[in-house]
Amino acid sequence: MQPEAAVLLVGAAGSLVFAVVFGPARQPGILLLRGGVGLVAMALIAVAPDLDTALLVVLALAVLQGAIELNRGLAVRLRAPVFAISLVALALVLDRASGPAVLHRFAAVGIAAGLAAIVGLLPFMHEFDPAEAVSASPIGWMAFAGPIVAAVLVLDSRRLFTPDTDAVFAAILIGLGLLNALWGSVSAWVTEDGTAAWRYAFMSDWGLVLCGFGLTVADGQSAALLMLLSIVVCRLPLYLMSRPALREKTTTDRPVNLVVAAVLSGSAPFVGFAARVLLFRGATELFWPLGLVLAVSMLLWLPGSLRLGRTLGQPRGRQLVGIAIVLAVNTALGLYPLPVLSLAGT
Amino acid sequence: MSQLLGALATQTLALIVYPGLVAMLLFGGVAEIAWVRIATGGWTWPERPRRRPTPVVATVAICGMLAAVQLAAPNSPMPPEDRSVVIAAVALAFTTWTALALGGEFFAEPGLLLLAQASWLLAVLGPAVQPESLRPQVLGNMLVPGLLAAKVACGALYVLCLPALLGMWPMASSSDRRAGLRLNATRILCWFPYCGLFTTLFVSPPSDDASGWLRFFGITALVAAAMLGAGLLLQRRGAAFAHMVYSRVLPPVAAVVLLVVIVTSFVMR
Amino acid sequence: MPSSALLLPIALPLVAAGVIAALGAAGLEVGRLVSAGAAWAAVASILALWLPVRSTQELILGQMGFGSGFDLRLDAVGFAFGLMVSVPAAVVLTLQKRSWQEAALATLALGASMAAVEAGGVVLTAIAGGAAATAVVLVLDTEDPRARRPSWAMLLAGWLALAWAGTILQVRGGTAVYSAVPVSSITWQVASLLAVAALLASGLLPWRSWPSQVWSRPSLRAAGIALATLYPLGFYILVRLYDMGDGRYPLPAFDGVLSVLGLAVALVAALRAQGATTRREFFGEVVPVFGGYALMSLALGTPLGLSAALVALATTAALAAAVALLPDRASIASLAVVAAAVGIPPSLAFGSRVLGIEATFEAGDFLGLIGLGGTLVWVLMMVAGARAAGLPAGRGRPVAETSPAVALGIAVATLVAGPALALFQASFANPAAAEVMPSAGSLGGSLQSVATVSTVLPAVALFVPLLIIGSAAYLASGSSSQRAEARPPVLAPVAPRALAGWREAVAAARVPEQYRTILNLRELEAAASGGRPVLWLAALVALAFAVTR
Amino acid sequence: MIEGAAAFVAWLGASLVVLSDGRRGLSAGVAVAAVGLAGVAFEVSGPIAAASLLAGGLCAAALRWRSGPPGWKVMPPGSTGWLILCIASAIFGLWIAAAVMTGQGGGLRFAALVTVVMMGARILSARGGAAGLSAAATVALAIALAGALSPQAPGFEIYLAGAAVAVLITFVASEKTDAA
Repeated sequence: MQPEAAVLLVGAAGSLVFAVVFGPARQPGILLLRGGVGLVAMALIAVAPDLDTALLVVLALAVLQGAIELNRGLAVRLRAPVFAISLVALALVLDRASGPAVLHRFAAVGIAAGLAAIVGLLPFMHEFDPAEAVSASPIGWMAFAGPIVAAVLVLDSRRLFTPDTDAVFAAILIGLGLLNALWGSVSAWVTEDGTAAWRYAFMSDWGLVLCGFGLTVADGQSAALLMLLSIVVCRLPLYLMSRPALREKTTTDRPVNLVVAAVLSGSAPFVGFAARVLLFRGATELFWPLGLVLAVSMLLWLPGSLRLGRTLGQPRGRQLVGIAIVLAVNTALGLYPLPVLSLAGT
Repeated sequence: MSQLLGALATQTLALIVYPGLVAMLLFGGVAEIAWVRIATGGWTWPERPRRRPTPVVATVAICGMLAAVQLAAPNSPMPPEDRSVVIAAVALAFTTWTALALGGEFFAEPGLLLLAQASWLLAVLGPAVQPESLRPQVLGNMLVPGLLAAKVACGALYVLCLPALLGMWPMASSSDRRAGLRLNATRILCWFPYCGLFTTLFVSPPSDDASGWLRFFGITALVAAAMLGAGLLLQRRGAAFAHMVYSRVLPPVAAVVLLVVIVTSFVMR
Repeated sequence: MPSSALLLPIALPLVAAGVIAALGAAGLEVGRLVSAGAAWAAVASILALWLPVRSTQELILGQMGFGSGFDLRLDAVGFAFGLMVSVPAAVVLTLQKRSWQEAALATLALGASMAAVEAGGVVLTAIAGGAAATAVVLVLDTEDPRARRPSWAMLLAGWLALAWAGTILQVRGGTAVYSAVPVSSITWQVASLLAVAALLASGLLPWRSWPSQVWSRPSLRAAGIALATLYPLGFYILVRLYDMGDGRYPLPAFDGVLSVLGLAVALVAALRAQGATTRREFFGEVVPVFGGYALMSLALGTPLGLSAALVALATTAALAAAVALLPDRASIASLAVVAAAVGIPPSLAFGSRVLGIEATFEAGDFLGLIGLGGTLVWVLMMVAGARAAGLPAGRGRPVAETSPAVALGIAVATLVAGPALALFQASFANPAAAEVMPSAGSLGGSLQSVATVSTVLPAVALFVPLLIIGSAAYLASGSSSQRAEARPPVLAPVAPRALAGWREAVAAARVPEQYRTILNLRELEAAASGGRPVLWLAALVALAFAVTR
Repeated sequence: MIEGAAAFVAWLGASLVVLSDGRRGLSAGVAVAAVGLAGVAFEVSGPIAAASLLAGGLCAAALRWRSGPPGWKVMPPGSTGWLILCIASAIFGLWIAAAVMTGQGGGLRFAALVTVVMMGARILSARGGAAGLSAAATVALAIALAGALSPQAPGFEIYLAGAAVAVLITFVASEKTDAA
């Protein structure tokens, strides 16, 4: 098992427990069951001996998730994940066969596009229904299973690539990353629906993840891992907390909403800031103007985050405790990420 | 410790007696009496200022003293290296606005007054830009041909601004109008520092002997006389003329002086 | 003291914040007591750490995970800025009543700010400073969510820029630790980034930014904390830039540009001050004017300029606390604060400004023109102060958060502290200047006088008699007759009007009818998020095409 | 020779999945594709691998036979484009696998390529759950077969996994496909 995936798996398990204990789910048992199945699948992905096996598990997971709710029709729900898996499978065929270099470059395109399609990023966004349960919606891919799939896919496929292919792969990831970071952060700000705004916010975080993976230096990988962790242990729990208020379309402007906005925007001392510092390091090592683009795009997080913070409503009691835990975890990860990064071996 | 006490005694002497408060009162008193006579056109003895100083007068006195001790007056107990043209300029600048702060008094043309003061500051500090020195006597002693144009231009600007700063234009404040023939205590305190600063900055420093005294106070008195003349001219020609001078003539002159200062600094670099 | 004691000025406020929050959540309102205690303890600890040894102390606690170690360092610069941050914060935390939430956040901001000052490297400063900024935004919002507060984006941009600069130093120079950064890695690009970070962090901008805006809030509890904990940090970065550049900025033009910017900041603030409609508005411009002056002197690149800037900043810190405690009513306290703010002789502000202006003239190369500008700004501030003395006080604020006696005390202290200028400079500012500028050893003077290149300012000998004479004169004089009333501005605000017109024109701009369909954001969003296979395939083809190039 | 023929059968099965909308047509497509893919697997990885794929494919086909839109519905109206896709995929895949790519195992490459590409296209156009699930199941079998291209020759586990996933996919969601 890759250590990165192991760390993310632990984070996802923690998030699931958090959602069951502190979340507003009306049927925590069902959530636990679905999440548990997802966790098992994710563990299988993490321990899979090769990418093909991992892909098969992802395929099974996609079908299982697609079968949870049929508001949008099974075919529609399967469309993106199966398309993504087909892309990755095709890329693996192209990469393994001997032939001209362009085939390997196409393989890089396939893996990168497949990754974006599995997670549901631009330009392969999944169809989204705000009313769907989290476990059945594309958020499940973005925030729960996606991080592990991405870690396994990127790190495993990198081992197969030649240096030329790896450079192409990195460039595509950075391009897609910037696209998603900009589009996601701006859309999280301007879109009308609150739930959709959360989805775009996830997308913008993923933009930084892709940029981190695209930076072919250790700092980039560490940044990507921290961003993935922040998605799993920060944004996802907070999204779950905001679901009731989102349904009721209530917004509040209390200090706790602002604190949450600070966490979501990647302000210091939370984990997002540490990840950004690492991204800057990686960008500086490779090509410093990229740091400028990243810096500008990072500022776009703020308006959307302020908006998302307000969608949290007025948490009280158990929910407030839950938010305090999220904040504490994020602060600890933001100030002292070394243990996690060491565990992940980055 | 004894050095410190000695310095304290010297500075106190400078502040209170010469070239500080006493010198200011003597010089300013004569100049102010002359001004009141000229302005009113008669020879009746003007009223004395109130006995008890107001906070405005107290503040002007402090600032005036601080400015006066910076002058290159002959036999000044203030050590030459301890003087600074910046302190003199800023201290005098305070005197202009004290009445607004503490007297609740409105000025008729505060914008123009501010413009005049800004131009005056240019005239005072402009000559210091190139030499990079702030000792007044050093600036006065600068007779390098290259700096002459800047010095003459700044001197002219100084003289142009001074009537406004001494309140000798016909746009007097409300209290001035009320005061009638009463001597203006704040102006009494300002005559010497303003006129003496001109002598300090634009004339080479005097020696510490009788000729030096004569030269310094002679030139300072000449400046004061020029101000009296200028003030009289402004009073005779009226507020419109004064307004025209300070709103239409002063800004371009100040701009030219600034240009001269910049060009001089560039050429002498 | 063991080096681990360096943690105290940071840890004490942070622990106190935790205690306040825990007890507050349990229903015990002890915020004021604990936060004040922690703040004063931080002051005491920083004094106890520095004064006995007066030399640099370091604490290295290992890596944190983003290429930076948890290195703390207390040197003369850290000591000076530590006091600038902690003392005013302690004053307002002691005297102003606030809820436990506000007290916890304010104490947190203090701890973070102290961490930024004690941080041994750029990245750690960025993280701590960013945390302080977050805490300040939160405390302002907790106090009043509808009132004006600093633009969070601007603050975040500043600290992100600093983080980026730190990482550039780590990558290019191998380290971002202040004392170890190779001079060659401080290129003009990196220095520009650091300068931008500093300017944004302290809101040093030639328009109305947060250091002025926060004073227009109905309540001024959080404003005082914001100014105390955040405002000095930008200057701190600029001082550290000298440290990393071996006592100078990478380009001479850099000095000029920053100095001019400082002058512009002060000028614009002074223009606003002279047009203020209430005394509170005037007080709101005091800190920006002081900050502009400090930047102007600091950026000159001379030891005297740096030293004068540090004295000006210390005065700013004191006055910020005084303004925060001042009630909105006509009183001798408000008059004293006005006098201290405009820098009447022989106050500390007077001395520091004179030195700052003198430093510009002595720096050479036309910088004297900046000093000339600085003098003009000072005059403008005199006019503003003179007007403000008779303006209506303001909208009024809760009595519980004011302390006129202490405000008066602080203002009078800065007024009578002029004679101690040389002492203050020699013991507080010069060591800090010497820490970052090797040439600062040439700073002459003694405990009684300040020597510049061309003159000597005999602070004790000149200002003590002046102070005594002045006191006697004021005691002998009657009271001033001031009636609060609206006063027209001396200079009409031309620029804001033009700016407003420009803003209106921009706001009125519309996309031409024929282009609206292709620039419709909602339709774009719908097209991208619709999950349309055609788009997916098109994207795939585009990517495949791109990699064949 | 067997590998080539099996690859052709796999393409045929994939084409059936692409061109059918009814459960019988889809079931037949999955079965034929499984037979073809198993044939290729037999050549490159041996009988256990082939048996695994065959068993999984047939199970999935059997499950599909029981659920989904009734009838065969092979090439319903509007299928011209899909027919062209099938033929073009074959030609293009053949060119890539045989001419562009080099080395042994052309049949394997062809089978894996065309199956994955055609199933990917199918999933994009599927309006019913049955078609989507059939495509997914076939993709699972193709992924397992593609593992044989790996330089580290995989064991039979990957084939077993592929087969299991194909069955699981069809089984888990079988009752949902009618509604879809």
